[in-house]
Amino acid sequence: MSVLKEKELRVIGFLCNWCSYGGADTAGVGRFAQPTDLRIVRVPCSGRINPLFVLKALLGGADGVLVSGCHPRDCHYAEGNFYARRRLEVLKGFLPVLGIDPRRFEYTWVSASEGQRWQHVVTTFTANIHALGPASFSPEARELQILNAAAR
Amino acid sequence: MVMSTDTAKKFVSFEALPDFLAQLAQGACVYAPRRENKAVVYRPWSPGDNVEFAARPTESCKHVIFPRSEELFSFTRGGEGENPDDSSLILQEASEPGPAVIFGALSCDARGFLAFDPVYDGCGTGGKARDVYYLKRRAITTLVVRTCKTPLNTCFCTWVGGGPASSEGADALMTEIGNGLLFEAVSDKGAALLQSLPDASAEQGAEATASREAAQGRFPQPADIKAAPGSLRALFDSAPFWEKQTAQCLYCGACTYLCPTCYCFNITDESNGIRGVRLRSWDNCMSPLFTLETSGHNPRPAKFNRLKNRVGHKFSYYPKIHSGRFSCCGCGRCIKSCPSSVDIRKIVLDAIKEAANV
Amino acid sequence: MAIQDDIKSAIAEVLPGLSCVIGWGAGPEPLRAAPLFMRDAADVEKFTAGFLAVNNPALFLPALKGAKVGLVVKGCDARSVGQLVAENLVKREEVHLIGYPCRGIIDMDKTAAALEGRCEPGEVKGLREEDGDIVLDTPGGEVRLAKTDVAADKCARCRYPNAESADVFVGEKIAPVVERDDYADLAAFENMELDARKAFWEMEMSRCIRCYACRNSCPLCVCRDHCVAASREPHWLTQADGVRDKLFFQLIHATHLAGRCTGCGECERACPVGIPLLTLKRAFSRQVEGLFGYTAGLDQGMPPLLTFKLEEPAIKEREW
Amino acid sequence: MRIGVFICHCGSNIAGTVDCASVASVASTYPDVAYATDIMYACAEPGQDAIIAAIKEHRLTGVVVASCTPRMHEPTFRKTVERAGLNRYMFEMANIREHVSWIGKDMEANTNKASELVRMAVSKLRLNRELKPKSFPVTKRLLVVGGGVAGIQAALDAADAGLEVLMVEKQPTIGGKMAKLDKTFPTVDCSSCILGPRMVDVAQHPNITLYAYSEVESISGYVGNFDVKIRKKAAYVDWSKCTGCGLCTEKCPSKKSYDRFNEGVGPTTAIIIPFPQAIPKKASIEREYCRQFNTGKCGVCAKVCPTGAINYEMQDEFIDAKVGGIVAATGYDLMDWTVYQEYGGGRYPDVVTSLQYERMLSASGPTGGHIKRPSDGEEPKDVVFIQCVGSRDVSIGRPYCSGFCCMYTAKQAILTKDHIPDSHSYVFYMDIRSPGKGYDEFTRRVQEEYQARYIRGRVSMVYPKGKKLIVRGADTLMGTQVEVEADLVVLAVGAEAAKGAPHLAEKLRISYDSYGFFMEGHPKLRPVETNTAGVFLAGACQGLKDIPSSVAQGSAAAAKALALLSRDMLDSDPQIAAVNVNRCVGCRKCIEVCPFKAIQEIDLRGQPKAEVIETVCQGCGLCNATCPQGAIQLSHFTDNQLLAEVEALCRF
Repeated sequence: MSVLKEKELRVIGFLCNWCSYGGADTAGVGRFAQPTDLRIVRVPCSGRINPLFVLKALLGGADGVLVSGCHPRDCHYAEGNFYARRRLEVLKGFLPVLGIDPRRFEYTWVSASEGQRWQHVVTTFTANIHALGPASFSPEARELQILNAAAR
Repeated sequence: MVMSTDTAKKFVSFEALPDFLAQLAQGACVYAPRRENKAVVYRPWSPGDNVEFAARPTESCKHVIFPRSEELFSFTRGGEGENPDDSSLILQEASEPGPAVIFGALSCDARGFLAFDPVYDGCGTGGKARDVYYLKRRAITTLVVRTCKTPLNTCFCTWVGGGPASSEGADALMTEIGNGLLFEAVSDKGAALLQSLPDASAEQGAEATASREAAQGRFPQPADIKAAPGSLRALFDSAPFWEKQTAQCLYCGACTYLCPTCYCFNITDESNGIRGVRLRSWDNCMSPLFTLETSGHNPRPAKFNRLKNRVGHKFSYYPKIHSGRFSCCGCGRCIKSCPSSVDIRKIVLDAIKEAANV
Repeated sequence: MAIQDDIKSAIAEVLPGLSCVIGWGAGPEPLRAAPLFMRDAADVEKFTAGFLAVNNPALFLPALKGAKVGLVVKGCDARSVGQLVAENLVKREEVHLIGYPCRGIIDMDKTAAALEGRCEPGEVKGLREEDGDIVLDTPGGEVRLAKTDVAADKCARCRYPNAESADVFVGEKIAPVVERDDYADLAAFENMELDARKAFWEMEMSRCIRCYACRNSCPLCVCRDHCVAASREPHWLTQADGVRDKLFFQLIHATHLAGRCTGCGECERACPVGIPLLTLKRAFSRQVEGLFGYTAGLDQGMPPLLTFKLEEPAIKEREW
Repeated sequence: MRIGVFICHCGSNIAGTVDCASVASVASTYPDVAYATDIMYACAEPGQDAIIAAIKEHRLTGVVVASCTPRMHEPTFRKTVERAGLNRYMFEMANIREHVSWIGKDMEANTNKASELVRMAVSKLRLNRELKPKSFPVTKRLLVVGGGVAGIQAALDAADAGLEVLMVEKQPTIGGKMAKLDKTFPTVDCSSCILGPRMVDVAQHPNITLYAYSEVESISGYVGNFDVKIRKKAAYVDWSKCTGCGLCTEKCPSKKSYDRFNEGVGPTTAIIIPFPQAIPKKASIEREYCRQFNTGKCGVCAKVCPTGAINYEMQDEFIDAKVGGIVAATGYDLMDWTVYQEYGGGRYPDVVTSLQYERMLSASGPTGGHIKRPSDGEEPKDVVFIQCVGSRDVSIGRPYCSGFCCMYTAKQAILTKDHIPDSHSYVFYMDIRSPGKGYDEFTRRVQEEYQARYIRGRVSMVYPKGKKLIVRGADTLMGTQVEVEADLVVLAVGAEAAKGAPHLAEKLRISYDSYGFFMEGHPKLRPVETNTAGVFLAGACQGLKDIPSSVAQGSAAAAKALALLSRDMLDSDPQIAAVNVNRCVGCRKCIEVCPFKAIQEIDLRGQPKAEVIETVCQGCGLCNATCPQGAIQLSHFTDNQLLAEVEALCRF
């Protein structure tokens, strides 16, 4: 992904269509200025988000991943975000064993009316990721790079 | 591997070994067994690395010549941008492999390539369908094997024509003596590799010979498995026999992927839009996907069908078309590393016994 | 071994009503037993239990659905059965469990380490158990090892040595080794810097040969022949020989096991190249136990990630 | 595949901060992109025509439009590509307005980001498949939740058009807040005279079934076929026998009950008929005040009831109904004004709410239409009205304007003068908001004709002094402190979403804002629809509004519902889950988690497999995220499609 060098980091958002994507729209309509790093993947429901998408993104070099859905009890599909809450919370606690800073992944709830909250979430999360800097997950460990270089 | 030079014996002390390896590493990638946590694997050697001689490698060294996943070529699709109607495909060959040395492999590992060679050299096609990828790597890889001092419980190289000091399929054989290693080239490639080394003394040569003979004595007497090809064919339809033999099998691929003679592969294209690569990667006949057809039909649906094929292939179907040579080098890795303790020796012997009773 | 004979009697008693009883018998070498499928009295005679009873017989259950099967189980094996039953993957009435007090099982890698400098485990010619020790007949003479030194890691944190859910329990129940799992191994692992952990996994996974012994030895893997590892619809993984794909497969397996893994450790034991795969699964288990108080294999009902509560008191959502 | 990419300028909305031509040029290098261009207004007719022309000219098989949010124009462009002969799902949108151009001014970053979003859209589109809807029959029945004026209007309009209507009202009578009003502004006509006949119409309409004293227990199903469970609360009176004669209410010995309908202005009995024009005119027992229930001894009502309708054993009843559409018209409630300690926090009896005051003004109210001080029953001469009690007050989390208080306060000041000609009214206000037809004239009349004294300023304190209440406040126009000695203080208490509104929203699976008001589909273009197909909004539940607006929205909701339910068949959304039976292992995990019970187990040649019930699946994708082997995939949001988007964003 070509982010602007020195300016942006790779931040991927998974947003449910009904609440958070709408919240991001509301923020746009309200012209609430936000950092430009975030790229949003629209999904029907936070329950659609397999934690493996998050891991795929993090292993794929994303510097931060943000998931946002409807507030608990407000799910358009009644229950999707309840499952998401459990799965994503479990995922967050799993990341450290891989050597991934858990702060690189957050999940939250933003409704379609909460444009300002969305602005705040994006701004805060992006700032946190910038504070952490680029993720260092390399496709191959340093030692392996040496090994592979030798094998060429 | 025809011998054209005298079997000059060379010697390297353990002290001088790193220098020798460093010298080899200048012209080639040197793979040597290395201990990594709980496993011993072949890794590119670099100065400072220890070569593991005590424990036998967990894996075979076949991946050096037959990579686990090998890029055959890459492709770029035309038809974008300026000229959207261009439907051409631009192919680019994978980068050429460089020369390699496998140092300190087991002699059974080298014999494993003997099962590969005819298959990849176009046997049965009159030499037409030659596998250039395999043959290229085989040609530029020099294989130095070592004499095994003692057998493991799972070793049965002697059953299939091998032994602890066999140099079949290798370019050079080394034997540990005293404070170093005695080398004997068995091919031109081997001789070229060793030429810079000092000659060994006659005493050292004798010591190595004695050591090899002693090792030979420690290895088990071969079981008689001459009847295996016929027995296995006879049992082809004996489902109950195979079901019983297979009950404990969990049909993973540990046996086939650790096996020095298993040569099956799968081909997949991995493409990301415009660019893609064609990969050849190891395949495993124990997996139900191995024979799964597009229709959903699977001629080997149950694990017993598949284990029967694996054993049958090694001890019956392959020897039938390859002058009686078993597609097994007796390294015993499939037994040693089987999570479920499946023992291919027992299956072959049981099959011979069962067929005799039928 | 009196208990071994008692188990044999227990097997013989129930065998007529079952399609088979799965336990352990002699393996290909002295330090390794093999899963044993007992169908008649002669088979029962081959039964062995004890320090080598390593394989988890629950693995074979889902494939044997439809017929009543007996299993001789360690405490950890019984948990796998319990979880299969909780998820309706196996019918409890189709299983007859014969439990016995398990005092631990051998770990081949630890044994190899203990024998280093003497021989490889594959050179051991014989074994006998004496008190808390095993005595090995090696080419260089007898070697005596304390069982606790070469027992599997899971045995040192065993909370359930007795298969509590067994239909028949042979022998006297013994006390758990520990009262609770403090995940000290994970804590120790996490003493490493984040980057060092990444490098660790990259290095470990680089040895992976994609044989999927880890998956196929997992009693709770439900997908079996339909694993995403080799599918293109969905196409989660490529066939390239890269560390990322190999690690990602482990993340897939661990994610699928989250809240379901009973920690039997068969994945790690089965790995021919010794990748510490249980660590990943235990990281999930620690989370799930902490958040939902669910102990896989003991608790009834669906695993926590297949259900939810309206209020999740243990989940402290972050303020923004 | 041959993809066309159209980068919309949206005038300067996008082009102002995104270099659209450059995005189009980058997009032309993406895989399968056969044509890329920028375009002034993609959604306008020339824009849509240009897309259609390009599809034909370049033989495109898929289209990406980068413009505004898909929540706005995805349906528009889907129709466009359909007109050009493509399947409507061979289309993707990149949101480069709300998510790019409107949230930052950095042209370089915006252009780059827009290109990235287009890359994602192209990556996904490459894996899109043609999807075709299936049609299913519609239940031609409408549920109206709430029997206030908005619900009544919606129900009558729909019923008049021939639709069967179920109305559920949680109070024992319909009529809502309007039934409590004495008069309405700005005409000062009698509220019950205009509402009463409509209530009767509801009761008598052959197409309307009324469930009063009932609540919606649960809702499942989907547009066209909702399954509703209605809880009919136990009234302890068999309404099929009750004639509404009122004998029981006369004889009931428990005369200290809180009078809900009359806002507690006077006490009432434990068995009640809320008011004389109640619909249905049936008695019900308020259990918490009933002696029979509290002491086990009484039974007076049962003894006097001429038809033997009293039944103390009565239980809640459940009614299952199938409806095709739902109108939510649940109205509003007054906020709890007692948080305001400066107004006495509820301690002074002569500080009343505007709705209590309405009941005092009403001839059918507890005071018979005579304004009396609650403390001593005397007629007040100086009446102070305080506006914005709980409206426009950020400090208590209610920054919004309730919208109708200015007008009813003016009305109440006029009525005060009418009732007590020698009275003086004082109105403390912040601003006068009177933008309706005839509204501003009305607020002038109250000041000029009725001599109500309007004081622009907030009241800082109300405290008793003898029999009087001292109202101390600021007159911000004069810049002085004012003190008024009042006999009665009327608070224009702000309104809030009806209690339980979020709870109903959860059942309806619609969104609500942070105050509990239901979210409309679009604030401008879809004001009565919600984002849940088949659920419509009417009245104050969507946002506070006065009677004319509520009635208008009730009619609008009915019109929308009629448009929906006039069709015999509806197209199902094909963006639903589908099972690949070859990969399914029948582990039932999808069945376990599906919130809609839309997956069932089937037997396929002896193997258990999952099967999606297509008309029940709502397309949330929870099953897809749960299935370990990915055998169940959500069409249009498959794993591969999402992975393609993720991979488009990844470094490696």
